[in-house]
Amino acid sequence: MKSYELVVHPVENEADTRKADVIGCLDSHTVVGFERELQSVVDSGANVVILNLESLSYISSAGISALMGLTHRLRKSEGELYLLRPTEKVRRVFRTLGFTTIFRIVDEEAEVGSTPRS
Amino acid sequence: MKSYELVVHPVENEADTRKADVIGCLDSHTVVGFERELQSVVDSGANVVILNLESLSYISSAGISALMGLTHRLRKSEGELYLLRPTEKVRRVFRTLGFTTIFRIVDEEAEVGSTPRS
Amino acid sequence: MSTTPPGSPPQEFIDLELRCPVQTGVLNPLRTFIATLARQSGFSEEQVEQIEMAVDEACANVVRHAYKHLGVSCDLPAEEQSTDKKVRSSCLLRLRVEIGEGCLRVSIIDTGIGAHNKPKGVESLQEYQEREGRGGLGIYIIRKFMDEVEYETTPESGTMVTMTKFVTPAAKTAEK
Amino acid sequence: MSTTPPGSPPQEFIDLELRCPVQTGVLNPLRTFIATLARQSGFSEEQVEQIEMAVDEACANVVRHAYKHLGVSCDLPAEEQSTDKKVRSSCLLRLRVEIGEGCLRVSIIDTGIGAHNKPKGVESLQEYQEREGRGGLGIYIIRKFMDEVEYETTPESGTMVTMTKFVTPAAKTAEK
Ligand SMILES: Nc1ncnc2c1ncn2[C@@H]1O[C@H](COP(=O)(O)OP(=O)(O)O)[C@@H](O)[C@H]1O
Ligand SMILES: Nc1ncnc2c1ncn2[C@@H]1O[C@H](COP(=O)(O)OP(=O)(O)O)[C@@H](O)[C@H]1O
Repeated sequence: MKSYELVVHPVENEADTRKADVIGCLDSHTVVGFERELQSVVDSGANVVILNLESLSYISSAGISALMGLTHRLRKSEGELYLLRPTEKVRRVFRTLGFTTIFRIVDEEAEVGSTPRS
Repeated sequence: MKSYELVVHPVENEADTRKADVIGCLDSHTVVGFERELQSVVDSGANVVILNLESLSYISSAGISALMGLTHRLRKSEGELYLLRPTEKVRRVFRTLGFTTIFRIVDEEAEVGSTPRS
Repeated sequence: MSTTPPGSPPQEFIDLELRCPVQTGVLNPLRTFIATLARQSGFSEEQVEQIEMAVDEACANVVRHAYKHLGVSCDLPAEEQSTDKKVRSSCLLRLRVEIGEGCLRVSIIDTGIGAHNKPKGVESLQEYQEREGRGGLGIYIIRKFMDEVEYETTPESGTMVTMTKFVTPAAKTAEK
Repeated sequence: MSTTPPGSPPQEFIDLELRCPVQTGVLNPLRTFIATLARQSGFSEEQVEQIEMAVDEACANVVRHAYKHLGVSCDLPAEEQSTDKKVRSSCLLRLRVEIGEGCLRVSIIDTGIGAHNKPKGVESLQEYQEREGRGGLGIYIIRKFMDEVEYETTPESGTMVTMTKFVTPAAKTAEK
């Protein structure tokens, strides 16, 4: 069993939207691979990235920083990073630290593009 | 969160049958409490004991020995211990060590009393 | 403590120590270890998560920063990594855990650069955002999630951070 | 090893050590620690479970048997327990873990009664049943679940059991 995996979904209709599942733990051990794989997703022409966090069991400051970096890069080109359905544990970390006002956290894919920053 | 709990169900029709859920880990840390609680179940007049192992996440030799002890005690008075739906992990341990031929492991409560030793 | 299983011997004062090499691969095992200890010592699930994360951040800092000047850090590119086995095996991460009545204290100890590079986190999330990727979030998290945090550094003997959490810090939580 | 996440630095040889008090409360944290280490070192889930259980059995033996003659054992009734803090704190359980390419080796070390009470498990399940509750299952499990097991005892320095498991012991498994 791997302690981390990024499963990138095949591109469908919207050419500049990419979806991926983040599985396992995002810590200083796994973040290097995560950032590299994220970069290749962006390089493939993504402007809107949806990361499904349903199976993300742990995130450390290293993982949060990687998400912050991507958020900034995408916003520079009017894009956005959406975090889909984080677990209660990850949500609690975001909330306690104040990241719920920075990240776009959504519960349904349909909300993508229509969610005001909460 | 407790690392172990025994939840004894209220007695229904059959006066000499008792049912309980074993929750958590059965190891050298928790086995002392487990044996004491099992004893009071037997003392309450049980001849047939059904232990639901669906939520037993780990069992060590100490836990197995406790189950063996109870099996022997109940069989002396023509009774029986039934182990209901152990997880794949616990089942694998029983199987690899050879305990599947000693314990009565059942998947449905209806099988109680009718299962030949497999 | 409150969740000692009925019938098991009373939980005594626990004092244990762990010595690991400074590799990111030890972080996940260390997290599950400390989380299980905290959980069975009576902390709530949210508190367990906070202890887990604070300890992870401090350990990650040892792996990343403490021995970087010696060429031992996961942040260095391969060509800047020391290949000297003696150097690498002398770079240790030490964890000391003490658990008493309603209280857990963890010290994360290294013998690295210490006072030559005093640990400094951001004071607020705003400061973190302004820094734009230049770190500081780890120590912010440690201070936010633990009830008491103390950093000690000396030039010769590295860094030791000691963090304490209490089982029911009702006042503390409300205060934050 | 095979499951090192892509992009993270290559997993080096890991050599770590843990010192715990001899209390049953450390067993669960130790199990989760060793299981997480084994899992990310490439062992299958079934192998992880076997390592977890073998290590638990050896550690439980230290907590139960190694220091019983000194009044430090979870098997003793309260009135036979030593209350001497110096004695209790000198009773340690040491765990050493070495992980190399496709191989995990754990030593469980105590400074207890050692050769005065040589560890002996049953040879078969039948022997275990015939003994009717007089133990021997723990060491049977350790030998069954690990690929190599070695017990060393000396009168002065206690017991050390070293157990090794290989990631793909195809031959071994078939043999058993
Ligand atoms: N154990 C340590 N040894 C040396 N320097 C440290 C140690 N811990 C923290 N630091 C320093 O403190 C800074 C802030 O740490 P932290 O808040 O965790 O953020 P980050 O690690 O992302 O930079 C680090 O960049 C580093 O310079
Ligand atoms: N570390 C140890 N120190 C002293 N004696 C031990 C140790 N480990 C095992 N033993 C001895 O070996 C015996 C068999 O151990 P085991 O197979 O685990 O069964 P059990 O612990 O149930 O008796 C124990 O009863 C004990 O006498």
